[in-house]
Amino acid sequence: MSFFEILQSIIPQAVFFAAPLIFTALGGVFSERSGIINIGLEGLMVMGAFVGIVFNLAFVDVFGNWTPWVSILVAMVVSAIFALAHAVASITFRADQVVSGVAMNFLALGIGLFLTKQWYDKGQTDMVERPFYTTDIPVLSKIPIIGDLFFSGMYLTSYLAIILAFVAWFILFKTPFGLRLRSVGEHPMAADTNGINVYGMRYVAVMISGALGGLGGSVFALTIALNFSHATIVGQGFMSLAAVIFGKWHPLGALGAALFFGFAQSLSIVGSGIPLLSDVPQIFLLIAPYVLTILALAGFIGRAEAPKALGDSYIKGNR
Amino acid sequence: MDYVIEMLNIRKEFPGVVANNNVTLQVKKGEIHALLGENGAGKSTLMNVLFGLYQPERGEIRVKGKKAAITDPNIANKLGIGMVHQHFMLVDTFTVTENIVLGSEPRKGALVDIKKAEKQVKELSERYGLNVDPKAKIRNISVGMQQRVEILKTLYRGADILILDEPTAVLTPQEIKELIGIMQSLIHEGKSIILITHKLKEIMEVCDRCTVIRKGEGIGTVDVKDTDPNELASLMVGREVTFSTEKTKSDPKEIYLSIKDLRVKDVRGVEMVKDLNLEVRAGEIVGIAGVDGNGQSELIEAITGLRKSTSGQIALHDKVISNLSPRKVTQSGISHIPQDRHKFGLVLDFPIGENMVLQTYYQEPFSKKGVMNYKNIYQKAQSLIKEYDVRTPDEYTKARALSGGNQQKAIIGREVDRSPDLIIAAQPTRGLDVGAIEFIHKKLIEERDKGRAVLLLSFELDEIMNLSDRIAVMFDGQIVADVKPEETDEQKLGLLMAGNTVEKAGAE
Amino acid sequence: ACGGASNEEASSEGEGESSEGGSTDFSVAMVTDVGGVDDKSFNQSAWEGLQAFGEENGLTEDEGFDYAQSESDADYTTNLNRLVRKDYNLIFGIGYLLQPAIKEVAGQYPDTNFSIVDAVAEGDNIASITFKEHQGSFLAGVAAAHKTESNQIGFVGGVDGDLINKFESGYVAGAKSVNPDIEVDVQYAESFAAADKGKLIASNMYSKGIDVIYHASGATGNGVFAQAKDIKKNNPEQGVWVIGVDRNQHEEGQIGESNVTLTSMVKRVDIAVQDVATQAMNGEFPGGEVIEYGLADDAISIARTNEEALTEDILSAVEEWKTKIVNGDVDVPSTRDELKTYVDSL
Amino acid sequence: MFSNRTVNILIPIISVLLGLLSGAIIMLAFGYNPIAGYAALWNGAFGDLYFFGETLRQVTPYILSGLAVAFALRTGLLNIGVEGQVFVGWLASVWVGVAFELPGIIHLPLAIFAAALAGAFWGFIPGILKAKLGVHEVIVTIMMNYIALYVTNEIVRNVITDGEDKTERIAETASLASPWLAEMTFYSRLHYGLLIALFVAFIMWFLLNKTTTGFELRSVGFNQNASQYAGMNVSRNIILAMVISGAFAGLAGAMEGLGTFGYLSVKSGFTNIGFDGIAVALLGANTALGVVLAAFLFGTLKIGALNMPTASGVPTELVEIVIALIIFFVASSYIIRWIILRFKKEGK
Ligand SMILES: Nc1ncnc2c1ncn2[C@@H]1O[C@H](COP(=O)(O)OP(=O)(O)OP(=O)(O)O)[C@@H](O)[C@H]1O
Ligand SMILES: Nc1ncnc2c1ncn2[C@@H]1O[C@H](COP(=O)(O)OP(=O)(O)OP(=O)(O)O)[C@@H](O)[C@H]1O
Ligand SMILES: [Mg+2]
Ligand SMILES: [Mg+2]
Repeated sequence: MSFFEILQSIIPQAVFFAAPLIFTALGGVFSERSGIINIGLEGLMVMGAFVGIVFNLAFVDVFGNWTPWVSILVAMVVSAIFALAHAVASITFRADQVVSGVAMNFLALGIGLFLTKQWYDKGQTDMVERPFYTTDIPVLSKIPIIGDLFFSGMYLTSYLAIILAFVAWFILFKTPFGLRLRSVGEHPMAADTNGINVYGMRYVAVMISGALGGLGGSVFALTIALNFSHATIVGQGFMSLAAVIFGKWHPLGALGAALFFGFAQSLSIVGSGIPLLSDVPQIFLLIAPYVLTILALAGFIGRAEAPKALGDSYIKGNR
Repeated sequence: MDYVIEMLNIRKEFPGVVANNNVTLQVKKGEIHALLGENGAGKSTLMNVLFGLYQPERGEIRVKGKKAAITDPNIANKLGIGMVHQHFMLVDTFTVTENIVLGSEPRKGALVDIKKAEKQVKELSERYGLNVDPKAKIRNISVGMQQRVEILKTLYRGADILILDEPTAVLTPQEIKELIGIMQSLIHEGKSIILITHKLKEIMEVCDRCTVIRKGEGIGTVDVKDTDPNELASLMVGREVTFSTEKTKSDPKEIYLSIKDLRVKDVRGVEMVKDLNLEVRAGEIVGIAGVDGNGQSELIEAITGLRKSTSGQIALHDKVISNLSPRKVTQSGISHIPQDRHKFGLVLDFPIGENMVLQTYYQEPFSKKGVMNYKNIYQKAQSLIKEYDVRTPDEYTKARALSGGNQQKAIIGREVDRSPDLIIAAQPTRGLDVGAIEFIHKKLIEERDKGRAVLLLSFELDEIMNLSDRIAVMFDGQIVADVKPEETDEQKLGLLMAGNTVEKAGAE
Repeated sequence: ACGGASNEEASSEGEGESSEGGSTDFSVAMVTDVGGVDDKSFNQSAWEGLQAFGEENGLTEDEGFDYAQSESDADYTTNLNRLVRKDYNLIFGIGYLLQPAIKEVAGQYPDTNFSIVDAVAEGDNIASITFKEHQGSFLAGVAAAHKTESNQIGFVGGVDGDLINKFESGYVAGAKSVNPDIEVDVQYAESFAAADKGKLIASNMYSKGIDVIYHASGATGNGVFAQAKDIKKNNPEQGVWVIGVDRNQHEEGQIGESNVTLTSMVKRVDIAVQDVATQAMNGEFPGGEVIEYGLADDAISIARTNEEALTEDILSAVEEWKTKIVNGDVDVPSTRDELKTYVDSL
Repeated sequence: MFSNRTVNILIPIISVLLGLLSGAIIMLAFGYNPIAGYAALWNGAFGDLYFFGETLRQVTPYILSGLAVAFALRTGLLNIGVEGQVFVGWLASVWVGVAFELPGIIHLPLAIFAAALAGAFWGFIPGILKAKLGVHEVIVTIMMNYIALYVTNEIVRNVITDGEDKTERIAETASLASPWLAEMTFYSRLHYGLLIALFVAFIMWFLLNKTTTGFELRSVGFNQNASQYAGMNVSRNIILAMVISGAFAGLAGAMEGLGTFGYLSVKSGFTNIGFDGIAVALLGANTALGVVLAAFLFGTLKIGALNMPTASGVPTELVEIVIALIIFFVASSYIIRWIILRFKKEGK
């Protein structure tokens, strides 16, 4: 394979692999920027995948070709509501945020599988009839080289993920809402004395993270897994959490980190076909994505500064 | 009467504590009104009530004659009340402008109009002579600047009643002077100010009236021109207070600490200490005077092993201790009362008792062969708590729950009790009330009289003048002058600290 | 030796005095691996076998026949014991993962009969059921070799190991038998639950020009189907095919009017389970034996649902090879070593 | 009426009851009989000595993985990598178990030690990266989990065996299995590991609360600056914390390798012993005794749940939901405490 061919196969693969992680990691960024640790991303993805699949199966006759889009929307809404559990526990009830997040992971899987058994009478759902499909973008895909690399055979949801990363960056760093949200994660009392509703902001942030986690999970389910079972979401949420930290709590950083994971995974699979890498024992290719991540962190990413108030529950009138 | 603020018979309780009881505070338009009281008297609480952070159990608040229910800082802002908190409410990673506009940002469509915001901040800052850079990040500017940002924050919100909670505790004399200028220009613009401070001199200098709180109870309000510091102090404490600490003449003996040609870089790699030479003898207190940021912190960090020096040498007696680990340095006979008690001095989540052995936990009788002996530890803590008058429910209470003064007394107890040869005390009385200051000063002099060397770092000229036997003026990383307190005055010291030579300072 | 004693003890306090009221005294149960009885795969198939057996012999669920589901590999032994203590006469362990557990428990309870599916365990009271997946895979390889236009085909395995290697070896052998020059790309996802990796591998294979992929990888295969269907959707003319595994995966391949599932290598665990249960009921329990079910027993077969794709030519070729295998003319390799010898001999 | 101490004990009990109550409501809502469901759960966990033995067996690794997470948390580190450390511990113990022929008095301790060492090494890497380069331990430990999974599989397949799916059984001399315990519990797989787990819980308590090392570890966990000021070596303590945490996790692996299974097979995914350990630690409030109790609860629910579908038709997933709710309730102890105090006031 020529270098170009390799790129041409790696890029779309990296992107579709990364897309669900991007959505979810962006959710993580929102939550953590507001000061709430979100270890429950895995659970939010599970919930999103479950809702996305179930809705798709149930309403495919109603919404026709729009079914996957409506499904991810519904998954977002339901997961946002589900995230309320984390919000109530960690913001209002002052629960340890890590504890609450861990509980979210258990709860989502429990509910998802329990209801699957109730509704389908088996451990996994059927495959959806109408998942997302890739497309070539009209006009753009005709551009030489670039068209083949970036605009052919891509999921629209992947573009959505990338666009959303920029939107998130814009919201967090350019709008009053973003400024306030970040202030709440850095110094909630300062925000409070400036008349910002700390609890309100944190609720909103956690629910956004629920919506985005649900989006990530449902996109994963509707582009890759096509059904829901205990084996649908297995660690993608934790990888997204890693992307949040790897990306230094920045939306574009998280985007980069998720794409990095996508590239590394794709490379490890394409690797066996590349002359230089084909002699490398399989095991090294298999662990390469994870080792590369550690090396990248140790080598040049280094110390990342978390939002200052991350993990602290804010108690009005306390110092 | 044209009171802008009236707080009548306020009562505020916390679980188990009555922080304010029957406190009345009336502020006239255009005055600087001092609020005075010991640590924990309830000053901050009262102001937080006024600012809407706490809700009072009883009492009434009137703003400009109208009864007001201030349930939220937003309401306080709308009523024109602004507050600069004792612990700054600034987001470190934000710029000056972002901090100021946060919560009421000028907008351009959906965006923060940052250009417009910066312009507004610049204008405001020029109008009151505050001189801040709107684009600077908070973490990169000095404490004094940060405080101005806090003031700007209130002005930006259109406050005409400003609450300043202990604004001068963290400032250098120069900065205090500038702050006073700022306050006066604010009054000039028709604003009113409530000022909390433990420094009676400041009250005498700038305030019109003064309200005193003692243990949560309102004691009364006096006209400053009709009173004097002694009266204020006794009103506050409820007994007579002596001010200048009694001390005999020092009797310096052999050299304990000697520093030769020391060079130290700070975190950013900038050389902050440049060829510094200094000696401290047994039985004397050497005060380091200087404007913050002239290398004092780096010097102390280098001596105590927290920072590496790049060249030169530090010796205790005849033993070179440069670049030893903090543990080795303490073991060689140095005690250190750190500048920032929360960050360095204490593990706030440990019981106060365990904090008492933070430097000695690995030695007998507190542990033996790696096994701790908590009985001995708490016994020791108990006796130190008694000896150093640390007010705490018991030795098992978390250090976090103690007031700043009591935390500081605990640290001093711990450090002094180790019978070191050299005590390094960095800003040992920052933010403390007169009673606590008196106590700490007495202790330091006692230690000197026992033949120990004391190196005192303070930005408080009063403290330097009162306590030191010898004053080393530090400027731009060097000791530029070595003077006796009785041969100088604050005026001259100030000039030396600003980088003038001894001759020039003497001439003026 | 003392296992018998404890067995009696257990039965004296066991709550289900099940066998007495039933139409026969025989009762049978199974323990799933972590997939569960509704995994749409061999666990489900096994359970269907038991249900059919129960129906045939008038047994009632919970008493005459039952299952216990495992949530992790630590649960196998617990579940086996649970069933032993309920006095089932015959207990199946479904899946090679249960092999050590069956062996251990069977040793402790010599009076109960056990049967392990997909693995071999020694013991007088154990009947080992294995399948000649390599035979079915061989036919899948034959079908793939006939279907491919690029002469490149792919294999996606779950976790690299003896069992899946059997699928791989048979498949490669089948394809090479048809056309020795055919290239077979073999990849393992190292997981039965990594649809994303499955999709990456499939995407990579199809983009290299491979047009038929045989997967033996559980839920990882979902990704393979997703990729094939996506290509098909965008380019209905392009030939992309998936060969399913364990059961007929026709439904998984459906996309609009067309279907990417060329065929599936069907493994009828139900037939085997029913068969062994019947033997045991009739007092002919094949204890200590290894029973291999293969093409000859119709326990292994090739699905013919996709008539459009699986043309007459291909079917007749498949039939041809099937006859050769059943007759013993062809000895299908079941390990990589055997495969090597086999390919060299071509 | 209630002292502070009683309140502290009441909170977990109330949380567990609330969790079970919620589970009952869910069962009712879906048409199951909650009494039958919980009876099945109870019988599944304690129905007779066999199941009791199995429950205790399941509790054993949970104690250790819970202690591993708790130990790290006590020193301010979130070790999500316990899962991977369990894997390498399991691998090391089995490897020593099959590779050597030694008298039991040496073989067993050696195998256990190897597991602790392997886990410690797996904790050392994120530890040193955190201490020296400030790399966030959460990402590194997540990555190390995957590396552990794949490397362990590879070693089982191609190093210890020649292309097999699982190792041979460990030599009897390296086994934790106890005929005595097994016989007493009708051949459950209860093994001597439980004693090790309890002993390690004691060690953790002793280490953290009674030794100077523990004092330093806790101090560094709360305030690195003050610890440095007090002459403690902050980096060393961070590394040490991760190493000890990893060693505990490695021992959890040894429980599986030398006790429950006696071999290691190629795994297609995580065992969840490590991830469940996070929940166990948090339920146990990161204290040694708390972890032991939480592990017991966890093991009971997990083993008992297996009996639910057979005996009452309730899907096992219900237990996952109940566990999640219990964790939520424990985490929200603030509100429970508040309610208790309310009652207390009114009771007066
Ligand atoms: N958040 C709180 N919770 C409980 N008690 C509090 C709280 N804040 C203050 N207190 C109590 O109220 C009393 C008054 O505290 P406050 O902070 O108002 O003192 P202060 O006069 O500002 O002291 P300082 O001079 O040290 O700033 C304290 O003695 C303390 O016991
Ligand atoms: N959250 C709290 N809960 C209980 N008591 C508190 C709390 N916060 C403060 N206090 C009490 O308030 C009193 C005064 O505390 P404060 O921090 O104002 O002291 P301080 O001398 O001003 O210290 P600092 O050095 O921080 O300025 C102390 O007695 C302390 O016990
Ligand atoms: Mg105060
Ligand atoms: Mg104070």
